[in-house]
Amino acid sequence: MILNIISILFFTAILYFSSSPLVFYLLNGLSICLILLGLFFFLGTSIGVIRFPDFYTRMHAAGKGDTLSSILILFGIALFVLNTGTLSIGLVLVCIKILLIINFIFIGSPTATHAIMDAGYGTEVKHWTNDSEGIKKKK
Amino acid sequence: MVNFFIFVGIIILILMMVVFYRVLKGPTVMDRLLGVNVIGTKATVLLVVMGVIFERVDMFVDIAIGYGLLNFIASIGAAKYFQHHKVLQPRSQWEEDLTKS
Amino acid sequence: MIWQFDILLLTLVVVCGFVSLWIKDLMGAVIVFGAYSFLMCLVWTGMGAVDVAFTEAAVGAGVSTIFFIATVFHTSRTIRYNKWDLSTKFFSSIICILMGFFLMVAIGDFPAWGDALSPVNNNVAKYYLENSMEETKVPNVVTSVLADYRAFDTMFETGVVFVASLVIFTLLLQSDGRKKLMKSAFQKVSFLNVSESLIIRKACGLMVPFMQLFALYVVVHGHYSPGGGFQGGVILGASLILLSMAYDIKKVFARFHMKFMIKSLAVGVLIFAGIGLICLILGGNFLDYSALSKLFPSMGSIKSRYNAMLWVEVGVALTVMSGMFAIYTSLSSNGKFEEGL
Amino acid sequence: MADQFLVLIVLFPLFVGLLIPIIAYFNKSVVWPLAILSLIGSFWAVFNTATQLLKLDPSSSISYYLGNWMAPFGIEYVVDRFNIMVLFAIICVSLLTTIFAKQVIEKELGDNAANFYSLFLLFITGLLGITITGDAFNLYVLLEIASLTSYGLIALGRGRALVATFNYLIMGSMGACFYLLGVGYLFIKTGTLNMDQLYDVLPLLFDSKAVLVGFVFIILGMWVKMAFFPLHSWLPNAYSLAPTAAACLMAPLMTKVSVYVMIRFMLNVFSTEYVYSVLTINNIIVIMSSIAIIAGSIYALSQKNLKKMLTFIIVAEIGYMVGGVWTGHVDGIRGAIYHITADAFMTLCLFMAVGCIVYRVGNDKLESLKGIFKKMPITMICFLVGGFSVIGIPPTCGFFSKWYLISGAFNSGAWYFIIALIISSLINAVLFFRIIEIGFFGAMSNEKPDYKSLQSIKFNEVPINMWLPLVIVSMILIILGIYTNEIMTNFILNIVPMM
Repeated sequence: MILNIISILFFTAILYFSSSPLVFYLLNGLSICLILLGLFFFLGTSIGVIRFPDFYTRMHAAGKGDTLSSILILFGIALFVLNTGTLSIGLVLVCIKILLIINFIFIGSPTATHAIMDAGYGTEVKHWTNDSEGIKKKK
Repeated sequence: MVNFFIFVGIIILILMMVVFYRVLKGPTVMDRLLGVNVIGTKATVLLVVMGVIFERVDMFVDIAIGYGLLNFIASIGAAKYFQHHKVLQPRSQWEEDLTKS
Repeated sequence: MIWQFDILLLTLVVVCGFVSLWIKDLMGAVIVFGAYSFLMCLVWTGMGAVDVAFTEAAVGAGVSTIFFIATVFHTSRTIRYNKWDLSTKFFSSIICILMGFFLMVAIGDFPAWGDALSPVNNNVAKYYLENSMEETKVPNVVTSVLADYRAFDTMFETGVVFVASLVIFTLLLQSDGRKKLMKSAFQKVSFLNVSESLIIRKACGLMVPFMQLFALYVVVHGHYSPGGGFQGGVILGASLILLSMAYDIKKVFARFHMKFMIKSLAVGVLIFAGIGLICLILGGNFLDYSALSKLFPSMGSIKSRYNAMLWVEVGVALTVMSGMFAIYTSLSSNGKFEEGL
Repeated sequence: MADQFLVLIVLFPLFVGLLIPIIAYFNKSVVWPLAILSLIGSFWAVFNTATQLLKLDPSSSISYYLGNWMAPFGIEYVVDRFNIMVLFAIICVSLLTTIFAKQVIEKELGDNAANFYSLFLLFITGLLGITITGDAFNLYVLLEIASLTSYGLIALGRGRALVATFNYLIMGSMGACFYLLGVGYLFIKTGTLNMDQLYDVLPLLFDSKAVLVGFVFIILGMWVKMAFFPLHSWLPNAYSLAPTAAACLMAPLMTKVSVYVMIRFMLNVFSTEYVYSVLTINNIIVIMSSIAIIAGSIYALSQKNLKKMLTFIIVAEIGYMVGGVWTGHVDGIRGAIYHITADAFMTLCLFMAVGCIVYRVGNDKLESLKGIFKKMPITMICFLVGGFSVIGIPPTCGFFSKWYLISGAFNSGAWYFIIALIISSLINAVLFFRIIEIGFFGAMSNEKPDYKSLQSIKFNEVPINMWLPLVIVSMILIILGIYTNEIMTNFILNIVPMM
């Protein structure tokens, strides 16, 4: 959390002290890269969620990829928002709010995943083994 | 730049639809819960994206914070339900047919 | 309105609705219904109805799914069939289709979406948009309409929350639950004796303070941004619900006891109605906030409107918070108030 | 203070209803007197409003602007000669019921009594608000308050009351939802929610489909709420299983207020021109209400349970009012409006009497009424007055409303409605004379009376605060009948436009 805020303050400082267009393009490029990376991870998540054979492996895809992709996209958007127009306190505040969302997702999503996993284990969801489904399909 | 964000939103929505397939089919309830959890998180992101598109991020970000805070309560509640009632499938002929097909 | 979003979202929403009706396992239906409300929130956002979207987010994501789960928790998870089931379904679907047809018939008669010349935009709403800032100094017109122009409606909507919570509490309160409830007011709760896993406890411990802080921000900042008493109250209630899920209902009772909850439920509406009554006593009409400037001469009539709206929002938040928590505890502990979900 | 009476009508029960959950933690015994006091305060406000109104021109009305925002922008309260009458009926019925209900509530509800009083007063608030408001959306909000509290009140009853409440909940929510949809459609076409402004704007939009759909939905929603015949299925169980006090309050008022709203929308929002000339559905609805009357009466005849019998009589009475309004003749509309008040008191009288019987005898089966006349003479005489009024025997008010209804139907040529009214009166006569027979002679007609058990019965009347309201109600029934002409000329004559 602190790391997030420090990083956004760092970018703010860069924007504040340098007014060259290069910084503008660099930051925009960075944010687009982050968003595209996030989308890529989300693609992985969704493929994982539908293609993995059992609940636990799907959980693996959903829990990690989902959180990471959300964080990346949101961070990219935060940078983009910081970069629009003239720098002002309101803009930085919006950025900090987006960072707060990142933190909440960072805490909340894995907790939810953990709870669901726990419940799935408790209710004895069958896990996939090498010979359970694959062989049936071959026959 | 707005077009880029519309593009991002559409991609997120299409991938959400893909995840929604798991909610639809999901052999067990847990799979559905998993899918809904992913959809919820992505809805938060989509809210912020919409804010950028409408150029009113300062308005939409509040809703997104609320979402991010409340999103996981439902998952925890459902998980606690299953920790108390350790039954995955309710006994119902119809439901069994559904999962077989 | 972004048409690509709309098509995708509306498809998802319709599919969600169908699926949640189609699934026979009620828990599955509840979970899909949760996704439905996520998507509805996005639809509202796409239409630019930010306050509605916020309400949907707070209620749909926060509490309504939990209420459903708590209800299923103490009742049955399956649907019982009888032989009339098919015919009832047949008739109800015919009625639904007829009704949908009726609703659709009139759609051709509607003004276009976002039409500046439509009657809605030219009659009352226009007045609000033009004069709200002058008359109340509140930039968010939704807040000024809800809390001032049509405050009487809002007062009774708060009353609806009060009535709903009171009815659920009264109906579910069992006689042994009543004794335990009276007793538990004087009981010491051991905070170490909890069953839930450490991860969830710690995560909730991290989240709850932020939630409450954010809820207070939403209540107070309703004049400037989407949100207000209702949404803030729901988030506050959700934070209490989260706490009682992560630990135990008893732990939350040690801080906010049920008796206190029922009182604050009434007090919230009474704050709202009481402000109106003070206005009436001071010589204005009921809920005419500008009369309050007689009590505080330093505030002009506009400033007193502005401030009274804030207090009204606080009252709404109090009622909604205690209402949500009262409903949750009643439902999840089945009226015994011992242990919840 | 003098110009605040309109809002005070609603505020008294609202504040006390909200305060009761708090007060009950300190002292439970003050709850009942407080409730009575609040209703007396409300009655005082209604009385003052009425005196103000009667000084004015007959067709004028008094408006009150909540929050001091002028009419289309804020919410407006309007009192004219139509709803002052309904307000009087509501406040009298609720005051008498509250006086009546003390022992019954304590006996039936025990610990829940305090919360019951709170819901009770909020229910009255909702009904008063529905009647007095001049804003279509405000009406919906108050309808929600009234419906939610009524679900709670019914669900506190015994036995299968919860199941009955669930049915009522589903149907009632559908009704409210229909109403809301209708108002939404009107709002889209007109951009206003104020009834007066709607009345001004709507004539330009008479050929609009959206307005038609809005009208249909509003009327349909109200039909669900008032239990008009094919949609009545929730009513009998809900009202017969509810706690006595709740049934006494709800059975006279809830359905009548819905009828009031329907007539209000027909006369004062959509004009009579739209309802009777542009739409040509009069005959169908009069036929439907004739069927409702006959079906309700026949159902009532087949019941062996006193309360259930009365609930089916309510279903038939709803048919009277709906049919009367839709005949499209001035007399029919006047009769229906008069019948709202008359029927509220009739139903109250019958339900109170049954409440007394249940309080003493313990159940409400027809067989258990053997020898009841000697046991509880006051109760039974009042019950008979109510019964005579339902049948339509002259000195009571039931006769006069029926007279107007029949005259309206005759003038508009709806002979089937007249036949239905007469059949229903006959069936009601059979019903009540059967009760007299059982009560006097202590046996069903084919059994021999058991004189020994009759002699062992002692005089066992209910406490004074139960029979006194009952006597007052039966007096009111006769007084309303005697002063019909005055009520017609002073109140009803001017609110129905000539056609």
